[in-house]
Amino acid sequence: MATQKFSTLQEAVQTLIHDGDSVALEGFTHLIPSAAGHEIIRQKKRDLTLIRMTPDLVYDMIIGMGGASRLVFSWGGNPGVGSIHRFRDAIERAWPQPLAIEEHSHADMAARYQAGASGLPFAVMRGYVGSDLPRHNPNIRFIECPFTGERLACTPALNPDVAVIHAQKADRKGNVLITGIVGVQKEVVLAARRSIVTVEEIVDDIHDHAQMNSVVLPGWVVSAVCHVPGGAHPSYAHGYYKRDNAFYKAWDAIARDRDTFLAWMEKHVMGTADFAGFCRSVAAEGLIGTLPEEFCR
Amino acid sequence: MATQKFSTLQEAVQTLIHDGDSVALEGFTHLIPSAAGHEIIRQKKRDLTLIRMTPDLVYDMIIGMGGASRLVFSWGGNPGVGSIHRFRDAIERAWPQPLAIEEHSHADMAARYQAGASGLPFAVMRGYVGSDLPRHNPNIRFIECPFTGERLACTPALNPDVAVIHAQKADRKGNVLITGIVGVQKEVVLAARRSIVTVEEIVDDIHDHAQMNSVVLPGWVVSAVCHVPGGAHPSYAHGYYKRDNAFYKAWDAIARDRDTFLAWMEKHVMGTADFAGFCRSVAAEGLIGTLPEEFCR
Amino acid sequence: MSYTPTELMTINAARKLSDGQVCFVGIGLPSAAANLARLTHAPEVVLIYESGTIGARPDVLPLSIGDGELAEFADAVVSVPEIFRYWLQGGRVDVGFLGAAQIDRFANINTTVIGPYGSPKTRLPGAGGAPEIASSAREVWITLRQTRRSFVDRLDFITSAGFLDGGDARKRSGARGAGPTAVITDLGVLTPDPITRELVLTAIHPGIEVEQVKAATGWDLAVSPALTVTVAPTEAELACLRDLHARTLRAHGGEAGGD
Amino acid sequence: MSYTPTELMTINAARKLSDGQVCFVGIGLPSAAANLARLTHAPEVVLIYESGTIGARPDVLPLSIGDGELAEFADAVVSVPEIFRYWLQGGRVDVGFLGAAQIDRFANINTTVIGPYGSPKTRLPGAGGAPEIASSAREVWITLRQTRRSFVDRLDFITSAGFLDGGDARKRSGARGAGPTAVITDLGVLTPDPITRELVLTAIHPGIEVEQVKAATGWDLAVSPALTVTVAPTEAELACLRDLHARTLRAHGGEAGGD
Repeated sequence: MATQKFSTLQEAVQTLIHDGDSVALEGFTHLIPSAAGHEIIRQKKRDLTLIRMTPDLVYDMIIGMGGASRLVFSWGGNPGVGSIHRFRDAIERAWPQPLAIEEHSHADMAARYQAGASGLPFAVMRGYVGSDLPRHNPNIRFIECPFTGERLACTPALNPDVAVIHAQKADRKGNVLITGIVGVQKEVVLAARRSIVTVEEIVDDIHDHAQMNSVVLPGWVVSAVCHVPGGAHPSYAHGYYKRDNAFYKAWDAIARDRDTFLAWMEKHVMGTADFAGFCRSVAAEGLIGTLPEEFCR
Repeated sequence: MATQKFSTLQEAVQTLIHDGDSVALEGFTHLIPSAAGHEIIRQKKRDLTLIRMTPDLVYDMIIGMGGASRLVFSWGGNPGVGSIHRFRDAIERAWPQPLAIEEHSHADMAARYQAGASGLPFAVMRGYVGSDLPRHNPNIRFIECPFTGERLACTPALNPDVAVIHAQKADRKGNVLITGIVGVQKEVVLAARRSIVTVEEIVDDIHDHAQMNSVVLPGWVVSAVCHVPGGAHPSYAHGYYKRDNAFYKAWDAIARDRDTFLAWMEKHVMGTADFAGFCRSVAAEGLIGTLPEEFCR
Repeated sequence: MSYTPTELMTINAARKLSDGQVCFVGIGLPSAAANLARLTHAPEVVLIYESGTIGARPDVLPLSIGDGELAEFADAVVSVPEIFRYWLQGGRVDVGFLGAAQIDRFANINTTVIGPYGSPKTRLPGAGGAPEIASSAREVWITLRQTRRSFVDRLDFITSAGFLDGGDARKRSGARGAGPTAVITDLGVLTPDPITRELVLTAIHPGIEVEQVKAATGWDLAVSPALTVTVAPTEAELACLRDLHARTLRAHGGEAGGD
Repeated sequence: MSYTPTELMTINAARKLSDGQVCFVGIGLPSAAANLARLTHAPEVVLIYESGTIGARPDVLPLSIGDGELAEFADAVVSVPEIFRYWLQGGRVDVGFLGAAQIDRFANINTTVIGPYGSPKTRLPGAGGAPEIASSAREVWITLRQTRRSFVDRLDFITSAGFLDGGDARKRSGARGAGPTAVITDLGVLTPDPITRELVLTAIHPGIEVEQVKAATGWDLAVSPALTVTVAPTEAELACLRDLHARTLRAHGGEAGGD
């Protein structure tokens, strides 16, 4: 039963993500599933509703390549660098196609995933006080506490069709271990109908690596586990490789111009078969700074 | 700043728990703060509202000694053994005084602590469907989801005046490490106005013992840390000593009869100065089975 | 090979669990049965205890719902709020396996009080996790000894919903899941009638008479025309269960767990 | 010793933090200032980042809000839902320390959009954690460079509440906490008038002229009659900040963090 979970990333994306799906690639700065994002682009998935607290490079790529018709998010930028230009171009000038947006705050997105993971239809929070966001988002409403009469914000639970995360380790039964900044990795998988987990390493038994209260996702809640070493680059995987800050900076120039962006994507993503190919391709241009060398040969 | 946190259990109970307070001693089977319960009895605290998911021996003692006027709970029994007789005697026959009860389910109590820790006035859950509990508890109400119209249960947040927990380790800054079955230990401390943590061991620096994602309560959220080795007995402290099942069984006979109970409490709790004294006293009758010998001499 | 009524009940309850099912386990008899299943035909059954242990594999039976043994060999140990929110309410549980003090003809459960709530004749422990297990798990199994005191026509207090007033009452209540699909006792197995949802005796243990079961039931118990007899415990099942109890007894210093 | 406007701003922001305060830190300038405070006069300041790191003690400045450096030396690393629920919304934060793209005369913050929301002139990154930091922390400090483009009379979009329309508008809104009690810029420090809640220039950095500040403000900036001049950065402060930036630059392979 458990061993059927393992597949290549190609197969997992093919089988589990369909045109028109709502898809959440999560990872809060740490463990961003970049390799899975590339594969979604290679397979030309279309009309996706992309969900993510912090759309950054991975969504800039998908949006710029025309894969998304809608974006649900709370902060869209290139952390420490500036704007993400494909995201801006889509919102400001509808290129390459219009992108509908649904915008929340971080606290709210996290609460919405929690509600989704908890089988609740909505999340309650103290939020958006005085903010203009509720004026532009009909999914932000307000209710009264039945005990105190206080006014609280509420929003619908997030239950993506597919959750995609990257993690450090999985074992042969598909149990997944996440360490360090864990973000909303657990919540998004539990909230989603299907899930893909890419991992740095497959180990024999997760119990040899996990402490009693470690963040572990049992294999039976995960749809597919794919072994993709380096798959979070240019984000990082604690204990494996560091954040590739130079790559984030370089992205600014790559994505600023439509043609430069398209040419770069054609060459390094569409023109490669998988993430290892991508790594070799960009490494040849000196663009990968933090991945162990064996991924780039 | 941080070092002022450390005190004897006597001082902590004296300073932080007042007559009439709502007090939550938590620990889900594991890490039950028994020594703190004894000290509350020794100091003859009165008119307490006791809050606890699983009132067992520790609350049977306080209730039987007349310390409580109200109990908020979800399951009251002697796990694996049967009834807790002082609890029953108080509810069924108002001895030694009437005990008002407010009764919830486990899922609800846990959600109420979460709401309390989260600064929310109420908790929402799918709960109590078809149950008679809401008929007898005006604090269980129902609301409609503003998005789907579904009917959901809601209850007020729990914010005890004082939380009391037991944990494995604290360091010199008062940072607390909890491992194993963590129950609602974190939530109750964060939900409460004040908190007392008894620990097995004081270590130099918690970072030498905690993993990155361990359950750690920073010292600045805790009011008092007291070094009370063995202080969870007859419950257990993972990594230190096992649950004393024989003691739980013995309690059935001790507490069944009012006079036997009172005589036992007078001798072993009121007649001893502290938890170490209690241990020596009951050990002399062969009643302690799991604590390391040094606590019983 | 001879066996006790409790062994019979435990083994029959254990047989119901399939490999790979996710079971939210109550302490006592359900825990003994679930672990017996895990140690026999269902090695990959996922046992969740409300103390926060997911995929527990205790070597001996826990005496309490939060024994260290449960945490030691679990796939994950999470907080109690999380276990109820993400795992039970999240809809991840196939089977809720409960004990009970009393049940009625519609498999509603009372673990709260006998007599009026405000002036009880007998105060029972209370709800614990049961109300939400009963309404969130895909189905519920109940195991308890069958007597006129425990199988009553009408409960003084419904703690956890079975089929409420029968018929489609449960469905209308908003409870998720199919509700109690089996009640396994020391005398036989009761299952709800598909229409009325009244518990019907559908299987009887070897050597037990129907009249005996009726006499141990506080209402006029219907008997299925297709009544079957359960298979007697096998030697392997008995040996495994007795080993488990013996290990438990040794580990707990004379206290048998799970019963 | 000479210093840059950014150093001036960072050092003045750092000075505001007291030892033992709990500070929810935004990335960039707030993070640089908070860590400078920790490395100088406030070693026991508690830094919380929205990535879930509590009591972070980064040796170099993080470039992103979730750098591994933040987790490595933290007292606790919790999930993102937990950091917002238990720690921020739970009311445990003394100071929310924010950057901003734009603020207005009542210290409201815009990080969402310039121009109409539906057809933006410039799309900014969005809210992130700020709306709830601004309404949940006991007080809020904002740090940004002062220009007519960033200090505007009226925002196109209020992302995070300052004093809204001024007066008691914030109080009436249900926001907890005192709101923005200080705006630290490269030219001086602005604080809200106790009655109108309009930002007033209450301190000016050494060598800066009042007219210069007024010229960099998009509304008719009021100047406090008790205007003070801030103390120039000390050698120790500058040395510590430059060390921090140099370490950061080395660690990030040429990328300066926190700016």
